[in-house]
Amino acid sequence: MPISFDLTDSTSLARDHFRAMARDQMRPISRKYDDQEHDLPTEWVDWYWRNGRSGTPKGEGPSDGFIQICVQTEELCWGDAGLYLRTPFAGLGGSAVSAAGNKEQKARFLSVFRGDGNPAWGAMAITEAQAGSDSANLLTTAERDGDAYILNGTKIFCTGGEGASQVEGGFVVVWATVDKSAGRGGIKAFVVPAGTPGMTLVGLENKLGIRASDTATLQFDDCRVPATNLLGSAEVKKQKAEPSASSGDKGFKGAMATFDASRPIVAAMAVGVGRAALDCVLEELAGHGIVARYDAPPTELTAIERDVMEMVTELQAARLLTWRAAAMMNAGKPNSLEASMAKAKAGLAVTRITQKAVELLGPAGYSKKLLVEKWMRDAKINDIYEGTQQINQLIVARKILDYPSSMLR
Amino acid sequence: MPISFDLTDSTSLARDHFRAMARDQMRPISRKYDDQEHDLPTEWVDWYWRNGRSGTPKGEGPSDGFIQICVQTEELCWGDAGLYLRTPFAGLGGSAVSAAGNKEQKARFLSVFRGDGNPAWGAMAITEAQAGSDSANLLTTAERDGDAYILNGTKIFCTGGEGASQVEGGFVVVWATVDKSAGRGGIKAFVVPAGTPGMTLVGLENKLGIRASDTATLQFDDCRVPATNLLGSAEVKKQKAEPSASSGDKGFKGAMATFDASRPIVAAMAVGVGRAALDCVLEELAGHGIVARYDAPPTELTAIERDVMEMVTELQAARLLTWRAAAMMNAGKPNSLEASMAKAKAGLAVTRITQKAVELLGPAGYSKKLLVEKWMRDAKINDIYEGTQQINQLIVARKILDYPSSMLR
Amino acid sequence: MLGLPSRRPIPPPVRPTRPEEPGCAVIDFQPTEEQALIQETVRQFAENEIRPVAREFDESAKLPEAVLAQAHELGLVANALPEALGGGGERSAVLGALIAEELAWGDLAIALGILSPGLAALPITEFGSPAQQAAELPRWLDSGYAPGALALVEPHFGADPFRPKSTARREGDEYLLDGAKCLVPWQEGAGPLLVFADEGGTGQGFLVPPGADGLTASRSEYMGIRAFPTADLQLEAVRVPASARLGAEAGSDLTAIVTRGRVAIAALGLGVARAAFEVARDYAKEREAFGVKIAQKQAIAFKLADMAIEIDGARLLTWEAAWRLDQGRDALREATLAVQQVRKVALEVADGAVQVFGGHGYIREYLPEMHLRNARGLTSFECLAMV
Amino acid sequence: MLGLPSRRPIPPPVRPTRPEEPGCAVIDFQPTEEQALIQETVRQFAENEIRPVAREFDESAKLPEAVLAQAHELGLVANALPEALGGGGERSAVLGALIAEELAWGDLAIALGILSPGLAALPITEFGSPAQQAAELPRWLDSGYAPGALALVEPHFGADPFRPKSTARREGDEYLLDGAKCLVPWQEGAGPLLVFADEGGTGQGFLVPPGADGLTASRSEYMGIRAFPTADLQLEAVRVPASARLGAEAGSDLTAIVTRGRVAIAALGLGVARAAFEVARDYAKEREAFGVKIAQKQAIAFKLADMAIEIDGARLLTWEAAWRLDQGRDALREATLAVQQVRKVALEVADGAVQVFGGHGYIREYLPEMHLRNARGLTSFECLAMV
Repeated sequence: MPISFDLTDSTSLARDHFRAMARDQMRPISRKYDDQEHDLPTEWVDWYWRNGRSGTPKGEGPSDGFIQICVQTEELCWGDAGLYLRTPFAGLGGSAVSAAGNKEQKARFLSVFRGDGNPAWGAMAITEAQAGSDSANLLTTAERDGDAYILNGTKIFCTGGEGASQVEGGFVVVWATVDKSAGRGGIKAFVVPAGTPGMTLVGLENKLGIRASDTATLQFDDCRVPATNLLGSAEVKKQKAEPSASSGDKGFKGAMATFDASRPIVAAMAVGVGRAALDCVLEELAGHGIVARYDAPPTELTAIERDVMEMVTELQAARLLTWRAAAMMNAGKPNSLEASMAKAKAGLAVTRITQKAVELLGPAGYSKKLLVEKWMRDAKINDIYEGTQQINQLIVARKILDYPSSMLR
Repeated sequence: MPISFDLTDSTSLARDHFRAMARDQMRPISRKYDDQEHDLPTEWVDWYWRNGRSGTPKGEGPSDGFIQICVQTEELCWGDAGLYLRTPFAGLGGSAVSAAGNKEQKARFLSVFRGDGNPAWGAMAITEAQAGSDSANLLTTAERDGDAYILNGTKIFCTGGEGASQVEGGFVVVWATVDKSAGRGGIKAFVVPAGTPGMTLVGLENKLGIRASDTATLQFDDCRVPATNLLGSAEVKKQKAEPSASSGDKGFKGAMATFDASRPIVAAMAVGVGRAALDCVLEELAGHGIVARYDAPPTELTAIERDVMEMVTELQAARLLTWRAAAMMNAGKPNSLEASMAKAKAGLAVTRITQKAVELLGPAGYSKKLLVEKWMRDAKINDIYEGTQQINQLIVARKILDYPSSMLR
Repeated sequence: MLGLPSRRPIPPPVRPTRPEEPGCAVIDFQPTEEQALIQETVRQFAENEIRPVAREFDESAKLPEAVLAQAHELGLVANALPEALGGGGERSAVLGALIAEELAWGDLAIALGILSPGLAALPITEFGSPAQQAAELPRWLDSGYAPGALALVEPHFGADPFRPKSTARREGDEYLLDGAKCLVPWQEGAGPLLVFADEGGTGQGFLVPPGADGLTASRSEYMGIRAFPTADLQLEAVRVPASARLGAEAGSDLTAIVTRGRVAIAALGLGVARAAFEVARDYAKEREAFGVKIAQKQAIAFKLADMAIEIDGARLLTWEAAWRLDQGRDALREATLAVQQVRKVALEVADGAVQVFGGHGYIREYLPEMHLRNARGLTSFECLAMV
Repeated sequence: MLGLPSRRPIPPPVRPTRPEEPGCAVIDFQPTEEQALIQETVRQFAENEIRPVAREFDESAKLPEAVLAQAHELGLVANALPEALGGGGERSAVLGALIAEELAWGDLAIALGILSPGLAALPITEFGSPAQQAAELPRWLDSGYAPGALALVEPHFGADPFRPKSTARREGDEYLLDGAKCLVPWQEGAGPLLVFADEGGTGQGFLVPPGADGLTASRSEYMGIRAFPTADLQLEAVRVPASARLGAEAGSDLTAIVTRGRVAIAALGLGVARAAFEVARDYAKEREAFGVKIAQKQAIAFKLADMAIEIDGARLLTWEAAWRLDQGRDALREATLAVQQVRKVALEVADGAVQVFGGHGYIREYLPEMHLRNARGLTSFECLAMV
């Protein structure tokens, strides 16, 4: 295909569809569920489950594939990133099942999200208190016991963990080691359905932003799941293999492949939040007759015009890097490098954009009368989760240097 | 003493004195010796030797000590940093003799710089090809032979190395190991007088900037110096001690103490170059009626005004950090942390300031009609020598974390 | 009570003897012994009294009255008020900057609460007529804490502190005030608000009773600095006597007030930045990843180094501006550059602290997220004349 | 000769079939196979022919004629000229951007030399009257390299490409041109200069013979891009016939020319940035310090990662602007943002490369110092219409 920057017909229609959804269904309750942390945003959950899951318009011509997903995600997070993360869908847990699960597992765990029952959630539980991004160093264990595994350990920062662990139909994909001595090779993923005995919701975090989203601490005490809930191969490879999307092993590498797929989406989320803030600034400036002049005489360009130009540039660079990572997935190419580039850029860019937006809007920007201050708080998560800024820089560095992780930590 | 930002009477007079010297003696030949790389700038060398060494006016009241040295250095480098480095004085080699030498050595090596003979230069030779800033890992050896040491090795990036090695009266302070197995403890400094057999000027670097300055590669082949030319103690301490200005050992630590004293001066050099560029920009802008308004309405502030404000701020922050490090030397306090802070900040700040100055002045700034392009080239050395930006960050980090170098490399 | 026997125990700062002559003093960057003593006292107060309650009062969005009362006993504001009325008679912007940094190192919002009496008291001390000083200042010299309020910031886009849109119109023996203000400190028991408005092209201050007719106030909520309550004001034909004009006939100098305000914000911002830096540094030395402390990773260590360098650089700029004020020199330029730099640095440091904490930086169990919210507010809180 | 049999062997780029309708194409960031083939050809040319002589010609401050001649054989410019006159008839800003990046990856100054025929030829192709095209374009379709020159940049402070201070005044059948220009490509054998001047409020182009009366040129030296010779021009009552106005009666669109120029500079800047990045990356993998490769140090590795991310982001912005041009859409905004970003990124990357090299970055034995000098020039070289 040639270089092209036009959305397909379908994606354009989807964009408009989700933009309207974001504007009409999410924005009106944004402030409410930022204030009412830990309350279930029932208006959004129920509306989405009834009306949001289907009906995405289809246009003529070819499909944009993952780009459409990025575009939809951007629109919904332009609406509200916290509510987006609280949306009843399979989430990162679902991505893991899709990426590493077999056909039976996909049917068993994912069909509820297409069904007519009550809203359900999926989630992924990786992080542990002692190991932030050091995901090869997990303490949670999975011990084989007949046709089951018994999980023990505590997971923190589990996005969507309340819904996924507590509400029927949901599930949590838990990463645990079956053999600590095998390092990464011993790490496997297990699907733990909501309500499984031994899985306890220990607490929910009080957060800077995305307060509508439930970030849970989950504890597993002799939590028993059937061996058929193991995603991928049970075999333990002892060699210290590098994670790779192209590998057949669906254990630790499967998790990494999940990140390759999820990072562009997380980057798209970031872009959505950043665009919300930028749109607000542009609207306010336009109301005062200030529009960035791209042909301004150099000595007359104002500081605000330059700020705006930089914000527009950074956001678009982040968006295009995101779309590139998605386009590579469409083409079936490995995209770990590009996904981490997009994630690193988007997280940082929107952190800056939203912080700048608050400044440019003065006291109003800092106040709760507008949503810009919320977007600044929401945006910051993008610099942190799914690999911090630094972890993504590390991944990019390893790729461009062609270094294994042993050479660059 | 209370917090105060006024120069003493003496330092104010000295500042004016050196500013006039810079303007009248250096600026007129700046372009010439930038173009005529490797030529000795005889106008400046002869004038300085005859007229520049004495006659600094003394004012009433207390002395600013090292601050006055910083102020003088800033003024001369405002004139021309390359010529400044080519000035006939004892330089870093002299600092090493002052810091680590005994009374006899000081008299023997430094008196020429106060004498009526021909111009002379001092220099310091540390860096080797395989070890940029890794100064504990030197390959140059000094072998004891009776009442002499025999030096073997090659030193690069020796600032002032041509004059110091070739012109009678000068000397090079060479860092070499007397015992490789002792690591830093085995590293000692030796004064090698100009013309000593076995010391060869292998070449001079063609550089981005400071082209009037001679950056030499010096080779030592069985170069024999009397044992009385060893600076500090001959004793080899095997333990891996941390470098410290307060220590009594005058070997490797002596070198480090030299850096504590020289880094504020190098930072002052940087500030001088940065101010040259900034002054030029301010003058040009003023000619077009553009003066930064510190009470401008926020929506009317121009991009150029903000650029200028940032340049002024960065330069002044660098200058004040430099003066602080100097003030601590005046007070006899350890200042490794503050000296490295000043060096790191000044190197980076003036790199940015001069690069921005070229941009703000448009094609004229980029052309050789003005000196701004030269200052941009000159300024960059400050981010590199006497410890790169990164090395100084490393030193600062170790100090604030209270980590030995073994814990943070 | 911190070992200090009574309020106003603070010895007067050393004034330079020849303030207008350059060359009289050696450059130095050390507080005097007396200043250092006060600085240490305030630091301990911040550590022992402010920090333990900072998170709680951020969540509840109100000021800790007990802490304000304790702080009042220290006499931090009263020391700068006229001796004739019972104050310390010693106003020093350098000392004010030292105090503001330490208090904000404790907590920015509570620091603002503690220093807010200065918002009205210091301009009245500097510009107030004898009658105004006699009438208004004693409230801040009483045995208990009394808040102060300054209405300077305006809510419209592109608001300019030097050119208020609020207006003051003379009508006989009265002034009529119209306009809107925001971020006006708003506590129970405040004396008259010091409202700045445009009077024929220059900004002048007016002392307006909180209950004046035509004045309406509504509490407003912000992302950060939550413990410090502020209000939006509407002024509709608010009438005050001509004698309520700050400085009466002589008026006041808005530029001087804004300049001092910028130095104050800069000093407060240094406290926020230093607190965020320290918490990040300490966490980095404790937290392990990949088998080493994260502080041993260059990416973290260099970030911490940059924070330390930038904080120190910004502090020297701030001190320079404060020192110029104490010297009686114009300091608008230096104050403006200092506050701009501090705002930038404080935001970067707080943001960097969140990054150092990783996931923990995002949750309210730890401090960096609060530092980030507070640091961003330094830009909105323009011009609080507290030094 | 690079395995390409003759000039203009380049297959036409694939044009989108429905250029004005959004939704017709799937987003993609891959050049077509044909474009990739050309890109690879040019990259090899840059590596094998340009790079070996780049340093030498930077020092001697002249263009390598042999390389220009070889490049001419590739038909890089001729391909975009009208088919009717023997050109390729296929102008694509995307392809132009791909070519410009590869050439500048070889060397910026030599890339400018190679592409300079386009400076006059492309505006004449786009806006020239049939007579102008017939008279002027064949020189660039000849068997040998012929330079081209555009006089757009002005030397005064704050010069504005959209609003030239140079003036064109109609006098009967002639125009009188007055003013000053700088950075005007100045090589032996150039055809008429394309000089932009203000004519009653809009900028218009005029074809001026290099030897015209009243026209004086002086060679000027710059910090970087030294191999590409340029002149300062003075125009004093230079007379040209009315027919010398670009586009004759219809005139030309300066905004379109500036827009294309910004895309060209952006693409060239990407080449500089990528070259500097690669040289830094390779050095970091070779150089040891403290017992490991310096690339294994996070401070270096993360810097390299940031470089790679920023270069890729800036490239996508540049391609988007170029793609809009090929679609016939307005692209001033995108081109301006792209060139601003590339300038910033290229300077940062080149400066970073010097840092990675440490002391070696400062000496002319290595490339980073040249990349730094060249990168800084991207700001001064405004508006070279080469795509």
